[in-house]
Amino acid sequence: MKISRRDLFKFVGGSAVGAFLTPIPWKLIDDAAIWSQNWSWIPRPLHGEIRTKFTTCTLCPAGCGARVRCVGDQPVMLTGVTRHPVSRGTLCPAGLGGHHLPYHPGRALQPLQRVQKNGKIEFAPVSREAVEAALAAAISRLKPGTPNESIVILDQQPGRTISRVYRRFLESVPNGVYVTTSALGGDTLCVLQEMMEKPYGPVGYDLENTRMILSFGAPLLDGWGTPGRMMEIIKAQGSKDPDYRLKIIQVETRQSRTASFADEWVAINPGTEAAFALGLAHVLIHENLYDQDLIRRKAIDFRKKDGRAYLNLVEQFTPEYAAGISGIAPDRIIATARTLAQNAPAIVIGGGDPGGGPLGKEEETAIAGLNLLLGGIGRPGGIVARREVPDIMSTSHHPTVPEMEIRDVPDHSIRILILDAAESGNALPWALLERKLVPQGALVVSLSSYLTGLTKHAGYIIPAPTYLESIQDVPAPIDATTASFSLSSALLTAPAGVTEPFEWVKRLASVAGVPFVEEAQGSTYEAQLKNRVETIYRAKRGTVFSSGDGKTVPIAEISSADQLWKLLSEGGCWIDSKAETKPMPNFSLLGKTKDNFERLQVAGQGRLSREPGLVAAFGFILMPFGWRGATGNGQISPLMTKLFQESGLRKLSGQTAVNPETGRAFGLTDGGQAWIETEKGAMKVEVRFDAAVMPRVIEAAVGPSVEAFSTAETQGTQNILDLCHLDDDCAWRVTRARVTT
Amino acid sequence: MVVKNRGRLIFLAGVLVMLVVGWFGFPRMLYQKTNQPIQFSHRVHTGDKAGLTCEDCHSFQADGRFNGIPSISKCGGCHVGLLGNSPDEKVLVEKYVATNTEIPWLVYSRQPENAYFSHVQHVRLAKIQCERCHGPHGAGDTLRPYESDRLTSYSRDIWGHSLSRIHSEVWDGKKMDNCASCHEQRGVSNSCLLCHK
Amino acid sequence: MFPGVYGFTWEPGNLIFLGIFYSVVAIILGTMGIVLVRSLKDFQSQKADQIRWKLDFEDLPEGNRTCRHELTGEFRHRTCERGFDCRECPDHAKLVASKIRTIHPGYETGDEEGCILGFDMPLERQYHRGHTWVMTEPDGTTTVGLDDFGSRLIGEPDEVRLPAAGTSLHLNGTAWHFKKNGSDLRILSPVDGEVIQTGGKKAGWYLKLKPLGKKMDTRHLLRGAEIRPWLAREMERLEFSLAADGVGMSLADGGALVEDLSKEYPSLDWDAVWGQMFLEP
Amino acid sequence: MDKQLIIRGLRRSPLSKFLLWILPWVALLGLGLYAGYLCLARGLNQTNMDNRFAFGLWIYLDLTIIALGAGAFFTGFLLYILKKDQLKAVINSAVVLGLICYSGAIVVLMVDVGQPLRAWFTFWHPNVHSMLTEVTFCITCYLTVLLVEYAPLVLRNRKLRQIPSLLVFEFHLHKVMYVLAGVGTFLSFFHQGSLGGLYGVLRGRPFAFREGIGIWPSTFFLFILSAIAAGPSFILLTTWLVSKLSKKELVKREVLSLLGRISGILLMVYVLFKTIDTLIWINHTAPASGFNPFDFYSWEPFGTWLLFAEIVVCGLLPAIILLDKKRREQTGWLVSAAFLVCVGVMLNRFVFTIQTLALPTLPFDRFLSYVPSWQETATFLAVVAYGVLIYSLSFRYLPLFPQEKELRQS
Amino acid sequence: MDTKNKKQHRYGMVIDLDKCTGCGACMVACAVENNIPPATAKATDRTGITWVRVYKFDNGLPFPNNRSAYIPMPCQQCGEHTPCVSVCPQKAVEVDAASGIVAQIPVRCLGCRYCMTACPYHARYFNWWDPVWPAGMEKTLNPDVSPRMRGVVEKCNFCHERLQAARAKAAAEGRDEIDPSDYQPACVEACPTGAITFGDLADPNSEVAQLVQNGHAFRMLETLGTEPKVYYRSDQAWVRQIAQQEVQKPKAKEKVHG
Repeated sequence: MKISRRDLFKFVGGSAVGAFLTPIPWKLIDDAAIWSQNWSWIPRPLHGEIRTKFTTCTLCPAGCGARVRCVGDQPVMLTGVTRHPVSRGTLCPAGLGGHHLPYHPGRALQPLQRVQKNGKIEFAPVSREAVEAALAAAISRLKPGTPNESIVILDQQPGRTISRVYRRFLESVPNGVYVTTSALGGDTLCVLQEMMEKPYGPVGYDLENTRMILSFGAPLLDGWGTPGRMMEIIKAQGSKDPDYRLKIIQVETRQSRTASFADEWVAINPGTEAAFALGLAHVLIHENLYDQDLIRRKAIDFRKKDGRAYLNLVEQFTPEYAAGISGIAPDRIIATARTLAQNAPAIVIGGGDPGGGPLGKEEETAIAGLNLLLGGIGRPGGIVARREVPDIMSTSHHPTVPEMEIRDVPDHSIRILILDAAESGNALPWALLERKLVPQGALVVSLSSYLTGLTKHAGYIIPAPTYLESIQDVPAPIDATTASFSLSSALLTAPAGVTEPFEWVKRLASVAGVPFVEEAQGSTYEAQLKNRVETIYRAKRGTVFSSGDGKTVPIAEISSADQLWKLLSEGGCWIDSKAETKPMPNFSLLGKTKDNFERLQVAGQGRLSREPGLVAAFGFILMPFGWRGATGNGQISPLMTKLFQESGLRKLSGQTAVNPETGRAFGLTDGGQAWIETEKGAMKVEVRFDAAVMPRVIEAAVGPSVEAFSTAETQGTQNILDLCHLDDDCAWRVTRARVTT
Repeated sequence: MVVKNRGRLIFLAGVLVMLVVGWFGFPRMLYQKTNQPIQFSHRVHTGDKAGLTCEDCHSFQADGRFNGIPSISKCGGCHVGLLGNSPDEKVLVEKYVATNTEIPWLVYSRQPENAYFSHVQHVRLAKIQCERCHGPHGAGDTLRPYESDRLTSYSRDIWGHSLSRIHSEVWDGKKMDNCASCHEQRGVSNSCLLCHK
Repeated sequence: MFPGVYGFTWEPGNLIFLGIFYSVVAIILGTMGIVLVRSLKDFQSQKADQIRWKLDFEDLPEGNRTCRHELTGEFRHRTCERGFDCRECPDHAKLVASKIRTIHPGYETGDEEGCILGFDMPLERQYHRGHTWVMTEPDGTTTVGLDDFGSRLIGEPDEVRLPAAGTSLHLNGTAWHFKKNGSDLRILSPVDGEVIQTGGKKAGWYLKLKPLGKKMDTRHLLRGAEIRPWLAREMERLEFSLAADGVGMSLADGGALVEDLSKEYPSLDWDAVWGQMFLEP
Repeated sequence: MDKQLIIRGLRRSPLSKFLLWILPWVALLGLGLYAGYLCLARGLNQTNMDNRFAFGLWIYLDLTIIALGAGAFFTGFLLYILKKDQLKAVINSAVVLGLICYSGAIVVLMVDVGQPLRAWFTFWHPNVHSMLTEVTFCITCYLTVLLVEYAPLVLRNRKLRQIPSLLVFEFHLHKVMYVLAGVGTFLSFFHQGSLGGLYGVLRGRPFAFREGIGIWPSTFFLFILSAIAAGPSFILLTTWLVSKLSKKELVKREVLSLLGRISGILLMVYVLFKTIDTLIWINHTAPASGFNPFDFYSWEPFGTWLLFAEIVVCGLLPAIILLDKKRREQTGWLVSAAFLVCVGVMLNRFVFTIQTLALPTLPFDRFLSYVPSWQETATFLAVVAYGVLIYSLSFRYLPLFPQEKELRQS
Repeated sequence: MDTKNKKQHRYGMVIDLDKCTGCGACMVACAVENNIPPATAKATDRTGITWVRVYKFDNGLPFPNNRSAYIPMPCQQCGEHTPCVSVCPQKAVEVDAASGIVAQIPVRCLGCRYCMTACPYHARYFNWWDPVWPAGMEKTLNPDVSPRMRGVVEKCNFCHERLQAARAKAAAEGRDEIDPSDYQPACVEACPTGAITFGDLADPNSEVAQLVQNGHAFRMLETLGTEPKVYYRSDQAWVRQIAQQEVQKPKAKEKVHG
């Protein structure tokens, strides 16, 4: 039988008809749809036993408690710990995404060396031994007793056990200097302590009992201090009698989150905080609104003695005079001063913006002076003393190398710089560190988890474990009124190739042959921490909060140091008992430094006063701003794209804001591109019009770039901080700029 | 030879061939069979010998989460050493219990990621017997090979054994329609969110 | 979608919407079903040729559908409605019965025997509008061939496909195919019949048919006095058809077609001209 | 071979010239297919649409070509149901245009939806309250009808006609065309309406929201009206264009006039109702939703000029021209008016798609703009190219204009 | 479990704008809870996915009198004429009868985005990309929520999986009704200032119902008649005013860049 083409057609036709009577087409249509619902490349969550663990966040020095929801051992969600004595149940957005950090694409997972390849900077793998050898050699070349040839460890979270280890190490090497960054929010407190004739010990802000805060640019509601603390105060506002509610006045050029939330926003000319503070002091003194008793008894430079006393300085800053500089109406200055006096106890806080940089020492002196005038030291609702965390090896027992702020380090003096991985969360321009390095041949080593930020400038990188991968201790936050201590536990195993800084310092010491052989050698970091916990236990002070049940018990009820260790390593928190009120020593309202009268006088004219003509020539004042946590050199969760890239809630690097009228006058367009040009260089930015921006000011974000979330780039190739003018005192708040399209 | 109605016969042959391919060949092509890592007799465990109930092994957590197939520690609770002489038990003890390794069971009734099923609500509140959905699984002596759809990677139990979805047994088929019709019969809401996550 | 399928509810909105939808689908499917059944039926009863002619005939310009009784002057103006099939035409039957036939004057002008307007058109043959002749043989068979007009139009064909013996031909269906210059031409069958013999090139392409029924019905074919006016009309039609193609050619009275017209004017759209002239638009 | 496919007696350009003509369109189609592939394989991130501009060029294209494609159903309706036999001259062309418009729209929709593999869920779990369900049902059914209507045309191709079974099929198909025309009219009527309803029901978009007439918003009926007014004009315009491009007379002049007249009458009715609707919207609907209607026009360039252009320049004006017998007899006026009508309907669809989405609803929203990506544009152009190709092929090989042969011979 | 005889809840929230500092914790907590992927490098504020988006708005006055506030916008869970529900062609959106939550089922969704054009609150988000987490980060996904694929719309559902968990917990304890304290969406839990209060509006004793009654509460675009179940409140008159002023007129003749 011959099969013709026609037969074939018939057969195929029959099959086609038949197919509809089989499940083939129907099942395939359904399966195709189901396939699209279960694409293999869509990740599936892990499934397993749900466990709750607790730990302490170490992403900034705030030390918030974190409840960790785990699938098996894998953390999948972080939330605040209700009733946690430090963080009050709160986690900031950066902390909420902390469990993503181990998987950040920008991680460094092996020792790296900065090399130049075809004119481009790259990081090539290197052995850990090679790094140690290079450092040991450099250490051996340091000549003892030459202060302009130092080895520095930069620690942005001082007070930890590892901080102590660093200081021990630096003590053992020639010219060792232990350096911290200026702690935003803590600056006023530091300056205040310097103004005391005798050491007063650590202090904190008694925010819970204060009735008013006058803040000079401190981001009170945007990640300042321990974020949860301020938030708790806001939370409680509603239930309070309106007369006793906390009143916040924000003195800031920018309408920051705090400024828009505050009861009053005092929009001040850039860099003129000192004038405003001295103007307030003038009103307080002239209207006799200050604590006359205290000042009479304790102030050593209040009387007009040699014409360089505080009163002489303040005399000059009449409301009208201060108004001329700060741009705030005389009436407003007077009213603010009166409000301050009426709402006692009040606190005046300095600090500044985490991206905009710290206020200068002079501004902080003027601000601290206000606190003293108001008599707000050592009394509830003011600035109160706290005790140190018990430590057998505290500085009083074992003198070690001094702690120094980076701005106090002489220029061109650092030969070897070791960057610790821990972050303050605030901006730190590389230019500032660079200025401190010897001009040639400085060696920079970074103990960092990520190949980003300052680390990108390091010659060597030793990868450190990141959050949740190692056990760490968390000391009291800078603003706290009582000391506290908690632990962050290693919920995850750190990847191979990562080295705990403690271990690394030990190895380095042994390679370099430095006599760093005390109890640390041969010990583990965990043992060191246990040792510290034991010290706390033995001091028998304070209470312990247990995260598991949310209960707080006196330390006396804890059966042993081991049990305290167990509670702390399960996210517990030790809280010191309140310190007794200490008698205040005499103080100088101008501070200790000899030439402070002149310096304050100059500072009172405003930071841009020195070359007034230039302002007009440049046209704009560039003010960087940032958000603590995202302006630092560490990493934030890739999910932060929600706040930056995907909503515009926070500005990305390269985004700026100008006043619409100024913008139009300079030919800029909303949403358009423009060049910012300063003495340091130029950068292309995106301009947004915002009626809240002061005319002639361009606000530029110090934030992550779009790439920062998916690659090793944190802040793009260019950072607005590179354009900022660094003052002699290492402030970078205001810079003259030209803005062109 | 000239056959009368030759064209018609050829057409019918096409239909017939397709019917055979579609109903018998197609399922074989579509589903991939995998044997379970070891054989397990539910009957031995639930019968007189061990006398366990379903919930003894397939238990709930305090917050109502269903534990599903018990972890190896549960097996290890009894099978510290060999209790019988089955070769599969030997594998269990040596390969899994001894090394504390979870057995990679293939779950017949595994629902896709987007489906939420609360055992506790069905078992505790609605008092539905396990057999209503799982059939006489708990009475079996062996574990049949696991069949998964090559396209969707779904277990065959979801569509049900019969490709026509005309099922002789009430538990055969665990597609959304099956859930929905039971909900409808019992007057329970068929809201999307009830079962989708 | 369907009652019983998850999500279906007996709400009025649902019922109205789906009711309308199913009705539409039913109408579309039903219509298609009817079309399929009818097509299948017609196809099996081999009505394809008939339908083709019906469609082709409708596609012919009105001038090409002139009734034979207009040719003879019995009507001033009349268009054939029946595809040139006069067998069942009541008017034709009536006219034939009445025998009132006006003879076209041209018939009397004394053409040479069988030579009308220069064409060799023997009067004993009967002619189909598709330019075939039919001659009933004494043995009861019928011979069919291309008439002189048609032959001259085509000239020498490139290929001829004659039907095999035993094939049934139907009136106005395809009798045979010509191929020339890439054009495929169907020659319409002038009568119903079964092919019993075919003649090749030398014999001048003819078919010998035997009637399908008892007797060959040739009532519809042109004959006698109708031939001349028909030819005259065909000449007109040809001229018209050629002229439409932009050829300023004239067939003045007295002129005659050359043996192979297409050879003379190769640039013309012969395909269209042949289509027109062989009633296959 | 090519010659064998061309209808006997029709003049068509040489194959080489024809190939040269379709080449750029084929290239464009190829580019568009590549763009469509990118969208399907990589997702709709290939487009410039976003969460705010969730509908973009494609939906606009869809609404527009479906409106213009209304010529197909409406001509069918006039011819088969109302027995306007003169329109037989353009019905084939209208069917091809309708098919192009509808199939093009469906293809683009399949690229436009994020999960085309699940599109059939609409049939399995239809939400009968959604205008999009109505659109989906109508568009699929009507495309089927159009394919059935197009089939006889294809079967009339010279070569296909030689196959007896197809010939018989075509014959019978043609006989039931009036049924299909009726069903098509019904479907397309609802389809045009539901496209209008698509925006009219958007309570959350007070710019587009229209109070209902029965269960439908007024846009439901206005879209139908504008589409049937524009449809004949589009047929007129395309016929004129094809005639110009091919340098052939395709239909008798009075057919064009008839199309113009029908378009004019309907347009006049449409303009009347559109004006009433706009007035009601200005005075009632918009204020009731808490909006000042003229605020919607305060964002440049979407000013009130759009409303004026849509209703007066592209509505009233061409309607007057088309209704004036003298002007209608002049091809220049006739074609220009038809052109304006088509622009008007395009403008109307543009306003409903783009302006609706660009306008802010929340007080802190910004007015947004949107520029389609090359992938979107290429897909868009591919539909145009696809249309040109299908039309060119149909024109070359199928009997689109029955009068062409006659007009050539006369 | 017989839902027919069960209490009908109407879950809703009241967001105190006087307490919102615009920190963004809600957005991050929401993304973590609901397995929302980080943005690809090309994503913008118009293509990104944030089920609750915090907008900044101001009083429109020039410097230095300009004041601004923040307003979180989750799905407003419209209770009447729910715009997205009626437009969805294949019932991928519905209002859950038991909870009043507007449910979006991505696996049913075909990605036509009609619901997005219908939603006046822009609370619906389309997956323009396939979700991609940096290598390893997919381990941190929440097992109670299924990740979506590209080409579908998603939105806030008041963390419905938490309601499921609360129901399971209730069932385990033999209860028919959940303990209200077991069900709080992630954003509510994460809000550091407690600006968001969540609960059952149908229960007159609930905190949310009280807050709604207490004056100074309002809803966005109330005149549209969609009856949202997300309320806002503020003691500041300008905040209340601006949130109810439906259309912001264009300022001067600004050139707008999209």
